[in-house]
Amino acid sequence: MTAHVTAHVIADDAEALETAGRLAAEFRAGASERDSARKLPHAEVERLSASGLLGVTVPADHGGADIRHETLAEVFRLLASGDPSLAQIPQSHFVYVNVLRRQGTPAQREFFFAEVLAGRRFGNAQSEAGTRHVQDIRTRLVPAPDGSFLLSGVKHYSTGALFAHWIPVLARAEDDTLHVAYVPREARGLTVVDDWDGMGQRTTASGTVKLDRVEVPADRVVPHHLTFQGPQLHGAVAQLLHTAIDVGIAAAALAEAAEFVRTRSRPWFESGHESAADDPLLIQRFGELGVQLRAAEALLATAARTVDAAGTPGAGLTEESAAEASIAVAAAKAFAASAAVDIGGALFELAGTRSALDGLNLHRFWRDARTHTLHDPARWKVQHIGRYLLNGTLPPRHGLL
Amino acid sequence: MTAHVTAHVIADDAEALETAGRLAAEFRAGASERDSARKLPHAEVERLSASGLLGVTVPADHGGADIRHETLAEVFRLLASGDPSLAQIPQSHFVYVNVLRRQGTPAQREFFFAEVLAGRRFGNAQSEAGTRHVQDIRTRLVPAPDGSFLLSGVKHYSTGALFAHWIPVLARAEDDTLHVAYVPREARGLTVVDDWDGMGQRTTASGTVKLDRVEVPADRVVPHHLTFQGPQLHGAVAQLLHTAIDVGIAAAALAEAAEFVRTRSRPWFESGHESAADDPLLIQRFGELGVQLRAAEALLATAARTVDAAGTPGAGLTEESAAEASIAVAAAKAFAASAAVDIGGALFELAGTRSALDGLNLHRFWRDARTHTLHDPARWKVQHIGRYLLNGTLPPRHGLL
Amino acid sequence: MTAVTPSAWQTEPFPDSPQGWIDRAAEVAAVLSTDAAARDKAAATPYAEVRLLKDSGLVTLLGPVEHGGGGQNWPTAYRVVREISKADGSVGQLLGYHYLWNWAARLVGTREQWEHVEAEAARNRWFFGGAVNPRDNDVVVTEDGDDLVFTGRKSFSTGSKVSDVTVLEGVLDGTQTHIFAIVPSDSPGLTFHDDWDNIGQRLTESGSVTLDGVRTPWASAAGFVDRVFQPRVYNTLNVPTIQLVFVNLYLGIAAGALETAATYTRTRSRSWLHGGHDNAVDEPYVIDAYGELTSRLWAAEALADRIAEEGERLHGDPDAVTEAARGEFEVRVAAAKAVATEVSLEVTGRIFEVTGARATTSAEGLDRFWRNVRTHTLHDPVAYKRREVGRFVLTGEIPEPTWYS
Amino acid sequence: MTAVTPSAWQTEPFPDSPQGWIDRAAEVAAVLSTDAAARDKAAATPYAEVRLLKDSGLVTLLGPVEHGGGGQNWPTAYRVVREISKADGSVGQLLGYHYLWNWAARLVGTREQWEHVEAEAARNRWFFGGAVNPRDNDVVVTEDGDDLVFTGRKSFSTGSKVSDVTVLEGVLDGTQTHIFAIVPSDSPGLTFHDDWDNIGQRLTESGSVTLDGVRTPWASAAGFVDRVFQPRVYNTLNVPTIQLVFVNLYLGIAAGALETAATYTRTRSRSWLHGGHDNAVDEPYVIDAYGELTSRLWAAEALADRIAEEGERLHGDPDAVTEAARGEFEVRVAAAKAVATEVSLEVTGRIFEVTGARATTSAEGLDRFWRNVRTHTLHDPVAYKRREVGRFVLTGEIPEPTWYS
Repeated sequence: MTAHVTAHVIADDAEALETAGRLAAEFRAGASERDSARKLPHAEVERLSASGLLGVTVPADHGGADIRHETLAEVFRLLASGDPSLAQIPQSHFVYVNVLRRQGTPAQREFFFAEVLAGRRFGNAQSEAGTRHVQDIRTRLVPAPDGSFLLSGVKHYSTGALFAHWIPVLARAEDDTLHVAYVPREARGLTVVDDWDGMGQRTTASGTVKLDRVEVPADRVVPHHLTFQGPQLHGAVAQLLHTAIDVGIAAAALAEAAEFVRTRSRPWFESGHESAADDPLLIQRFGELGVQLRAAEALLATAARTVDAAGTPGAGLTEESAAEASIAVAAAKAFAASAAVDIGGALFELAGTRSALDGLNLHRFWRDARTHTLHDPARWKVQHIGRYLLNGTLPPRHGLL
Repeated sequence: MTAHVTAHVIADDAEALETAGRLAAEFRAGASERDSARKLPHAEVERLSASGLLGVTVPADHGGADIRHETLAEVFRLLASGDPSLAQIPQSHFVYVNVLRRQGTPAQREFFFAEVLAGRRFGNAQSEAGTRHVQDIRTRLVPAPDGSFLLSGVKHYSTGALFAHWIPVLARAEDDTLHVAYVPREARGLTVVDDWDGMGQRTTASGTVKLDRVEVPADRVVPHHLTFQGPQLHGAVAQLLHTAIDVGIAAAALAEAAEFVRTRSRPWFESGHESAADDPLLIQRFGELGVQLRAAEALLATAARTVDAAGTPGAGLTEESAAEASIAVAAAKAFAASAAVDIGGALFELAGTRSALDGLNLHRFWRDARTHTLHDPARWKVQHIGRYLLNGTLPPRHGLL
Repeated sequence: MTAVTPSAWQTEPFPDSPQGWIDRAAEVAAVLSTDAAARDKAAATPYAEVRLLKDSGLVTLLGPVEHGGGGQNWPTAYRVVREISKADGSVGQLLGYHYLWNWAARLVGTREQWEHVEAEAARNRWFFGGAVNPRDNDVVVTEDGDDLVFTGRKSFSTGSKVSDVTVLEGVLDGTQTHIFAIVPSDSPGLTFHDDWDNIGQRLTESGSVTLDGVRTPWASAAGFVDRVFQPRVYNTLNVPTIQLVFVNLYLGIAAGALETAATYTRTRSRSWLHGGHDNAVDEPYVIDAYGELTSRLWAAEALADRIAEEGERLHGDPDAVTEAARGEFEVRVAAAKAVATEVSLEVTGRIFEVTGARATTSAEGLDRFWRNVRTHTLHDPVAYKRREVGRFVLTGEIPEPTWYS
Repeated sequence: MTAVTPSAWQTEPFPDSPQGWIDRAAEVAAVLSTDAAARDKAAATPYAEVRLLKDSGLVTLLGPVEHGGGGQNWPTAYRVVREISKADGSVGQLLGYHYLWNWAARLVGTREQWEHVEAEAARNRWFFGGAVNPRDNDVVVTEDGDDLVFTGRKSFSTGSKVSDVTVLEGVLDGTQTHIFAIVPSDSPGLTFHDDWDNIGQRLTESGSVTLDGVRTPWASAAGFVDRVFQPRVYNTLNVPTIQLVFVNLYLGIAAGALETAATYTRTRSRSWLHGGHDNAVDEPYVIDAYGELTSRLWAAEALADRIAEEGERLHGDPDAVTEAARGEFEVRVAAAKAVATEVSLEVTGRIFEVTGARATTSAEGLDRFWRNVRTHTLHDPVAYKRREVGRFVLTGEIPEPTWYS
């Protein structure tokens, strides 16, 4: 099995926030260098494990802090404000903890939650290339005579897989239903290829996972499709964390711009001011972007609270409350995407000519935002919001809404 | 004195919300007709008084519900979604209740809070025309030998004055400091002229108040300038209520557009759909505007909570928490102003050619938004937000921030 | 119109250059602007306004010189529409539609027909109206010997009561064939209703029309030879030609709004308390807004003018117009429509931010610019214009000619 | 450059019309685009690229025909810059700046000087660079007999190592007088440093320059007669003339981004799961985005072209240029700059929304368009361009000529 990990166990929401704030500040220091050298954050991921942050959604009866979604979103926002790639790595970790919370057997829950509290990480192996669209999954779980399965397929954009102890693989059973097979990182027949070469989010190691007749015991397989047979928050939570990453990037970009203007920018000669920070046109632009950022933050927090208030499957969650949560998150994500890209780009017009030096690597915010906001198209979120608003149509149930 | 009024006394935040929701629905029915006929809402204002909503900020030790600002903002948002003019009428009422909360003597508080709980209304007489800018106030309190004052001046844009039992008049004392004189509506020498002719917010009766040597007893004068000698939320609360009105207009406009499209719009012949409500391009635009509206709503709620969390003067309010409250409100207001104007205008492109019929009066949302959002310039809010963000400059202390 | 005096232009010769005509239009606009807000409120039938257009010669701008016309081309006509629309969007629309209806003979008719119509129109200074709303399929044309008889209803028209002649459109009974014909506006059976009451373009007389057996000779049916229609690609240039009228209408209204607002800001706006500036014109954000809006408006104007020149190459040789050339022109006009719609709504909505709260008084009537643009831009949805452009650049597809593309 | 073969153009005659030159530029662009992303990454000194510009004749586009130049005017030059920038913003910038530096003799020099320079430049197919960053006031010019000696440093140049001649600028010691002179780029004392490493426009060789006693005859100081400068308003046309190069650079990059993205969407993007469409090109929102971006881009292009024509009227009669005419031209260019900056940032940023997540791979290099625009648009703040326009429409004030207005 994997190397021994020991992790602190976080007690509550407040400790989670405090920990995330502290880690974000640490991670911020090396983020630019890791990005420009495309240096994978192995040590930082270990710090994340050791801090206990990866265990905060384990249910209380299994010893976890079971923090609120509002807190979890803020944790992601903070981490992303320090290092957006690093913040994206555990996104699928939490998603696949959620899969176990919803569909895991008692034994599976007991086993995996202990793993998670010990600091072990889930990666992901979801996306497939060359298929018609993102939900066209062709990886198969083929039953073996002894009740176990053989798993074969190729997965792309597998964020976190390279750092993971367990790789949850999205696959179809014989009857075409979607399952998740939790496969150990070192399983025979499983290879992770570090071939992610995005222009942004460069150190997420969102590479390729190849599965060649990997043996999977039956008790490592979870019937994920059941999640979508009733009202669900699976998609809303997954997207909430993505939204938090975008908001974190936006905040970091604006803070960096302000720091640069205060300390390094020259005033424009026509401004009539001694310092760039006193130029009213520059201040005005900061104000405009500040409003945009605050709106993104307010939407994020509102969406998270809406998720918290929606109830849980079997305990208060209705078609309507689930739909409202999905739509609230979709609105926050669509807005945050624009804000992150806009602010990442506007940083330069604020900071001025000198900011375009490649060595300063100030374009990482825009590259990260532009790359991460394409995860799934904002235009389809807007379409679902429009249908809901105009016709009361509830959004479809899937992992992207 | 004024006609006898009896008002219900609202017990708590929940009752305030419930009452506002009910009244908004009632007021919505006649709003368009009142606007197009410029018919002043005398009966509706009386309903507002009778409902007890005007007393909800009276302190608990004087028998009021003392509701949170988050609730008060939602009350205004709800009322504005029914009738934006009607919602603006009590805005200064609450502002001048706040002046008494901050600077009233125990006797003044006892007297006026009882008036307010009985359903009596404060108007306003603040703004002066022809002066250099909005804070250049020239109306004077001239001391009389018996300790009382004589008040002379002309005030414009006096929203609510026509409906008021008491008119708080902003005036300078001999030493130039700002005071508020609470003058009975029927005081000798006081005239209210119904000369408001705005293109929007047409039934606010924001007319002219003429004061010609009006006698004011000393115990009707409150030293408002003291409010601005330390950290204050006076401006933030006043602006919060204006913000709520804009958000309410935006919500009403979008709801009206959806209703129109569902029930009256013809599909565009190229859309390939039987119903306008199925046109994906129309749905997309609804989605975009829905995101904008949700952002405005989230900013409003966040700003209100920031005001609630800032503390009160003498009890936790600091320069920093007051500034953060003012900035949060300013951001919400700047954003809401755009949202209200955008949605009020976009209603037509959503609803289509037939919506431009004058008789439908669908332009009232845009006219109301365009008029009300000019109350004080959003560009200066943005400038203060920029200064705060870039240089940490705290916003100035006055009634508009 | 409250203050029209007999026009000096009646005794003056016509301008002899495009710029001369644009200057003439500006003079007309100056007369119109003196009481534009009051006339908008009154929404009276614009008899005096049309008189002004006739006296100034603008109505015959496109007419043949030998019959008393101005002999100008479409690019100049568009500029004239823009100039008039700066002062009064309704009158700009009336004039622009007039140009199109006047030109309808050339778009659809035989040479004999359009030469006759244009000569008569120029000689008599006809003002053209139209009852051609194509989304109503409820005007039926029947044959009665050598006559055609139009019966039915159109829910929108333009010009109506102030016109001398009206272009009718209907479908020949039992066929899919559309027939256009020009009839005197006082023809028996033609009734204009007073039911145009919209929030903008209030003086355009765009109400409904009833056709109760309106009679016209078969020979006047545009483009028919021996009662058989002679189709040309050039027929379908009606849509981009009128859509470019719309573009110039919007841009004119926007330019008028910006000029009116600038005058207000210069002379009447107060500066804001924190500015440290004595006058609103010195506030950086006020200046910035004017700079931004002006820049966008200028770009839209440049595109409109360029596309007018592109269209002129088609109008100059009607028989040579190919489907491809027509399609590309339509796409270009669609792009101009998208840009003009956006910029005109933005300008007319944002001027208030730089004039201030006091400028919202009804007496000032500054909202008329927005109401005018908002009303006319609903003619057909701009999203479908963007679609034409998007499809063209993505796949090379040109729009199929319809009544709106 | 990885794949330049000896150009076929060396043996072909020059085009004989503006459109011919624009087509020639498109052919050059096609060569450049084959490996633009790879060359951007490598950021090598663009010797081969400049060779291509020379072989194709584009470098002598503005030169006198009698000395082997193309004899074209600025409107064509701007279009050529745009065409090249579609494929490669760096090469577009090099060429555009080259045109300006080549023209500098005419802007500032005496007739004898510019006739001489233009003849030599055309005959030798000189490629011009410049070391004229006016915000550095640290190049001092001293007199030494009949020579001038330039000493100091410029923090930005353009063209540098790939140029044949370089325009120097400095201040005459003890005076406020600026002196321009053209010197061979291999002049002793002139050192180009390899310190340009920006996120965009990576091949423009825009690094710093040291001038260590660079010597040139007094007689070559542009515009001086008997060592006294002969000022003309036309001198100050340098700013709007080069700013309009910038405008066309941005618009070219944006057009290239849009074309590249459209090809990607057409051939490689997947449609989204809910669309019910097999191909991304059929998704309404994808089509809408292309329609919107194209419309805005076309408007900006039309404005740029129109203003180039307005400028040509000034270039055509330099001695007649008044301060007012220069000022209005500058304001118009400022508006075009504001619009072009906005639209080019929007287009280059939004293309990803219609190509999809997979298009962010570094190998594709689609971000180069945004990086190029983002870098060059920082040359001077666009807010001050809007200010020029805003002041002009509000108060009629024209900008005082500076190095940036």
